[in-house]
Amino acid sequence: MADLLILPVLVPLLGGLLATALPVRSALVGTLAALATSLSGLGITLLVWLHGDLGTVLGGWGVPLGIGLSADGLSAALLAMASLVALAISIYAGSYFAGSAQARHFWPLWLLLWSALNGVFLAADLFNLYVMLELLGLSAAALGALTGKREAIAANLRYLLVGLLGSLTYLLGVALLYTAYGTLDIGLLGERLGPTPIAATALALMVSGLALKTALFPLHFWLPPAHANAPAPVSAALSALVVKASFYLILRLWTELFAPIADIGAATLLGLLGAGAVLWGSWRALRAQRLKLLAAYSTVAQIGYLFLFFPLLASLPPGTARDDLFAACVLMALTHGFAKAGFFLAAGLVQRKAGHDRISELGGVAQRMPATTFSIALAGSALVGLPPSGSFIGKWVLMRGAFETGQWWWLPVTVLGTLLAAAYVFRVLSRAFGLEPTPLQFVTNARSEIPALLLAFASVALLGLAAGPVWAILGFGAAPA
Amino acid sequence: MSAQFLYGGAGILLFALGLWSLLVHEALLRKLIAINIAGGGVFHVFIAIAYRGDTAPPDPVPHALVLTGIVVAVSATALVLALHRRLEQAEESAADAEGRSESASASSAAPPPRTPTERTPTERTPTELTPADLTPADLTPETLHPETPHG
Amino acid sequence: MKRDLALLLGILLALLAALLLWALHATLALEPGPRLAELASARLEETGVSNPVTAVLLNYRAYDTLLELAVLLAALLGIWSLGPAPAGYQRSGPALAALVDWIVPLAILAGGYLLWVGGHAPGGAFQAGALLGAAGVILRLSGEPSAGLPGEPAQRWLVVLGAGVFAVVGGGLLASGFGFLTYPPGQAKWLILLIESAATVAIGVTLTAAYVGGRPGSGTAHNGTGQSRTVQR
Amino acid sequence: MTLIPWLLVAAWVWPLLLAWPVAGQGGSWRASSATDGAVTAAVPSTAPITVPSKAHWRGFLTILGPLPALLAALLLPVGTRLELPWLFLGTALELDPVGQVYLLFTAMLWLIASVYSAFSLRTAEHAGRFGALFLLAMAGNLWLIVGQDLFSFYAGFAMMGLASYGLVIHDATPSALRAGKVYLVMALLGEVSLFAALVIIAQQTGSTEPSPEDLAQLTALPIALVLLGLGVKAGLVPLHLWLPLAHPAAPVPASAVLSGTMIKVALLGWLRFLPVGTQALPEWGGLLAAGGLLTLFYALPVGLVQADPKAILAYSSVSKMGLLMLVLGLVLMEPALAPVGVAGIALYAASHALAKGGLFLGVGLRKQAALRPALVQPLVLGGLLFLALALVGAPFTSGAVAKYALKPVIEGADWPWVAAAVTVSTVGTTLLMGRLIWVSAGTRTHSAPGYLWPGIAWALLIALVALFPFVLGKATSWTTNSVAVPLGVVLATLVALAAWRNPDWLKPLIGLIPAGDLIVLSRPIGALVKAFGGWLWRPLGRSAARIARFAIDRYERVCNEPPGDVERGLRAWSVAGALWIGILALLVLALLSGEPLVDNGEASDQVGIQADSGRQAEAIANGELPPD
Repeated sequence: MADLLILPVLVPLLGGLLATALPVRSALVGTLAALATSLSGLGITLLVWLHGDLGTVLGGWGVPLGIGLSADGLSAALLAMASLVALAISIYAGSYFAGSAQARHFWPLWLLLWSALNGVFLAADLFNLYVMLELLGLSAAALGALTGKREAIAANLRYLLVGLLGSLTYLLGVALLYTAYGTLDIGLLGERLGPTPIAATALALMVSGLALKTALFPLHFWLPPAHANAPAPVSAALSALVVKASFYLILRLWTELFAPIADIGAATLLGLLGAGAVLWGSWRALRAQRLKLLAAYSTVAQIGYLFLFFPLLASLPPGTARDDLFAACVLMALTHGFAKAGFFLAAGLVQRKAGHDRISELGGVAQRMPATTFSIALAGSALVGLPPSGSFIGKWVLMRGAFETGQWWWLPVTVLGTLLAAAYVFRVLSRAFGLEPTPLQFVTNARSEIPALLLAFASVALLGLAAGPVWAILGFGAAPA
Repeated sequence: MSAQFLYGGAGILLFALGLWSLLVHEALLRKLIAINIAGGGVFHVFIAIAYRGDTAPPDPVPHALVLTGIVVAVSATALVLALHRRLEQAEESAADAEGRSESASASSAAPPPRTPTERTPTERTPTELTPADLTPADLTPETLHPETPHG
Repeated sequence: MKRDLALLLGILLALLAALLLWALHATLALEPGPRLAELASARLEETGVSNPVTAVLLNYRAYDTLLELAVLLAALLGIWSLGPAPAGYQRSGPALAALVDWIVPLAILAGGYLLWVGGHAPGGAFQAGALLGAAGVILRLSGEPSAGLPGEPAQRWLVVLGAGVFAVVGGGLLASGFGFLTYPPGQAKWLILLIESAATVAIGVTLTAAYVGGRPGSGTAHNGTGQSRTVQR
Repeated sequence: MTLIPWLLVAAWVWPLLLAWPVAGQGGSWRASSATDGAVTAAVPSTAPITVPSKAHWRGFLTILGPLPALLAALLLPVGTRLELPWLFLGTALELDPVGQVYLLFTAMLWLIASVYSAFSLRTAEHAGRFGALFLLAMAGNLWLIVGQDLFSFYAGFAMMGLASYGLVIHDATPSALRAGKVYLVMALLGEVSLFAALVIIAQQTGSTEPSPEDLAQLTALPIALVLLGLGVKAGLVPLHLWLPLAHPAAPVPASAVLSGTMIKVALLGWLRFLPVGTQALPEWGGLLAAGGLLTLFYALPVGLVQADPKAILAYSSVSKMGLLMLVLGLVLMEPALAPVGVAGIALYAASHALAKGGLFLGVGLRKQAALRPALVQPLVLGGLLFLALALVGAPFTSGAVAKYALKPVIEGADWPWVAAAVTVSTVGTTLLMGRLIWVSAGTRTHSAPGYLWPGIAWALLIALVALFPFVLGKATSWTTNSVAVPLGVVLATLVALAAWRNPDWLKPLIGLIPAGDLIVLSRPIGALVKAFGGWLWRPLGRSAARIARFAIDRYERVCNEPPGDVERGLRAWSVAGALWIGILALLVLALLSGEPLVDNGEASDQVGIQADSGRQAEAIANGELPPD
């Protein structure tokens, strides 16, 4: 059963190869492969849900020699989110790129990216993670430059170099760990790792490399241009999924592998950077004149919220309170994945229809696309953290944790970030209240509007109303009272 | 032991020097070479830790990791170079377009005849840039005009 | 301002380097404990190859190698997505052409040798593929616009060959109950050789295509300055 | 039978479900103008934009929205409870006594407003959008009443508040947009304070469904935040600024529910999240009572000089909320009054909601109902007069019964003069309602079709209000206010007579204080201060003006100009690189210097590398060898 862990990596890889070899049929091959990948990812989630953590070592060599794959609750939760979001993006892309020469380039790269994404979530080997991160970074940069526009190419060139720098730094940390502990397997390393200076140096190298890749303030400089200038499905994938991969790794390293040395001071540093991200990202989003740029800066802010959890996690002993915080952090990451993907997909439709995405001139277009506007409203309310979205619960637990640990100073940051987020979301939404005509149908183009709508809906209703399963799959008994 | 440290230490120095060059120099080719040097430094460290003393055979695992790492670095370098060339083309054609519009506005004379060799790749393949991509959004002041990595 | 920043960066990096040197020194100063080396050589006989590095690359950590082929492919796909290949170089003169005629087959031959020798001595698919790629580069430099590569459909199949055979073998083993990339004893050697051969071709083609630097396609390689030089060798 | 409690879910889920088809009704808009055609031609659209000839049947689905809630309020016994542990992080729905009263009047008013909106707006622009937002606000309003936990309350509150934003700006006129802006800013501030308050309450009581006993341990911060957060919704002066702007700006049915039910929610929240009846809070209670008194007496004169009947009604709502806040403040000061006080507040809220909702709808009918048959408009005016009397609490009306219920609190308070003040306020309210009738009588009607059913529904509401005292009140309560109201009526009549004889007499007063009083007033006050300041301290004034000009300049620039590319510097590699390496260095320092705080079992025992390599060897030798 654990052998099946390879499928979410193998299926999109094979699909990508086939789509490369058959460029004329790439859309068909790609859609089918997307469906199969999504099913395999959800299947693994189901297995973890039913049977608990899964683990296998490829090649039949056992742990120190072979490369391990493992899926625990954290992996499964992110895998499920990626499966659903990426499937929606794939369906949308089928219509977005229809009849365009870009389709044959999009599909193989997109499937390779998806393969790498699943690979990151399932990997149990530090060097394998490096290869996965590089595959992710390369395919993401290539996809981001797909429009061929000058801004897009310049932005993605920078993104590629930043990504390389981040991976190299991470790799140097791996080298130090291998020197000291003689293994690359995360589980085995966890048993051997102690609070030594070498481990501390390695952690700092790995986390700072990954922070560069996950665009933590003030290292976010590459993100807005790269995400705002990519084609809409790619923007959605970059913002919703790709930055989550490196964040996932930071979370895993910080809270599991390096738990013995990840102390409160360093965690507070990460929290401060997160606070900077929340305020600066939200402010820039408020000032943005373009819809996609607004969404990109909002990603910077939302990544910041995730890092606010680190100092709280570091100052709580293992127990229910800490579990709640951890689950809330994951829940916020998942919610942001759904919401931001929905937002970007909808923004792409608006841009297509209007021929531009200047917020001040979007009124009429928003009126003519009710379903898309509604998607933006739903996704926007999830970004603000309005109930019943998942980020509402995330912020609730975050604020409660800040009070419980006496670190009340994260409270004003959260409140101010929420107000700014409401301001930038309503700034977009108020454009939709004109007196321009509306079409008779709610949905005007099902294949591209429905995926966006479903993603936005999931971020608001699915994750918020039923947050219990997130707690359950992470292995935490009950939701917080 | 000391040879091992010498070799690995040299790797770390290469890493730091590569970083410095990457961050300080503006030209993209320099940056690319710099990041390859930094990567080489990391690979040095791996090679150094594979050393098992004069008698024992070296650890094959770091060697294999370095081989993998080199292929990854080659791939990334190739992609960076291709992106860079494409960027230069895009800028050339942008400059061309500017020049053309200027000459057109300066005099009503027909633009100078262009030989086939002068054609830019963008013109060769109109399918590459669809009208949907060339939105007016590019022309707003708000559009990010990110610094190109080499200037 | 810029100079100040460069100075600041220099100081920071010097401190970082000092810290890393200290960390490395502290690590190396320890008793070298048993590492993967012993384990890897202890089980070398089961891997089907006798070169430990090849054993790691294609058996112990074959998964990494598969993904590395995917990385190579992703880079090439990215390059292809940026547009057609630029025109080639000027046709070489007779002396260089003669040299090329002589070197390219030799490189291919040497590649084949490296592939075979990889099973028990330094060598293997990557080295062999690199030589094939070098042959392609030489062809391109000598004025052959397509660098000796076939047309687009065949080229697409060739570049996915390596990762494709690798993944299909892995998936087949998984389907037949052995587990992904778990070679059955006895067949390891031949499966590895199969994968390596496919990978060699794919790497060679991919590197050459990446050097050509753009999407292959009818006529695109012959425009511009290359128009008068479409004569095939 | 076990299905019955699910009515509590249906009460708010059903309107949510209806929102989807209602949103799709598309509405009706006039034939496309030339510019529309040009736009459509320029942007090839697959969506057929057609003009529906008549109202779509889906628009009438709105009427079905409040039915489950009404059934729940009428059928379910008090104490019916439904636990939904999977919802959010565990929620519970329950019909408590106060909740039942709230649910009843809320559902009734929403029902009648739905009938009004479905018929009157069916051919209006964007009826679908209005209908969907109307249902969303309805769902939120009903949800927070049946939900007993903090999550449900906040979720319903936010849903209601933000959907109402769309209702307020529905007409998209400049004044509506301005009202919407003010409303949104204040609503968001209120919501954020409420959110913070609820988080702290959950943390301090350790429960998401805190009992009054749990709440007794609250510190000052959550109490202040709850008062602040809900004070915006309640219209507590000076947090009332949005109310007289937003209520008149919204379409008639939306104003009716905004003023009738939505602002009452603040009282429900205070009853649930303040330690009512368990702990004496003299300071907070006194503060709330004083705020209530201020609100009560501030809104009356400002309302009297309004020209728009809806603005008059909005100020009357502010004033009445002031009365309820006064009562709640008195209850907080003296917990012994809680049982009777809470019941009184609920009853008064119900009576006011029905009367005020009816008045808003009546004003709408007055403006738009058909003139034929000739009897209709006099009937409407008569209905308005009756509702106005009910609102002021004339004897034998619902208002009198409700006022009687508050009497024990007002008379039992520590402050003996409160009773007198309330009586004075009743006289003032009577005058205000007199002004409303006066203005309404003079309203010019623009008849529009489709007001037959709204009129019938409105008549039904009046019947409900008329029956109210005889169903719910004892005979002794019928004669409350038998002095104050007649006095007010006499005064109002005198003023009216004088104004009738000499129309110019009161003219200067009308419109003296525009709706949105403080916001608008602050401008002349600012000018005044500036003039005096300049005269008194000229140099100081000049520099102050300069600072003000600078600030205004900056503000304008922030709001209107596209931002410069301030991140350009950050994108320079050397800057970004220096920051990155700086962070890396700080991280290393923090990690090297810090003591691990989390004791994670064996992993954190201070083994050195030596010991560790030994253990590693052991691990490889024993357990970790691959299985054969």
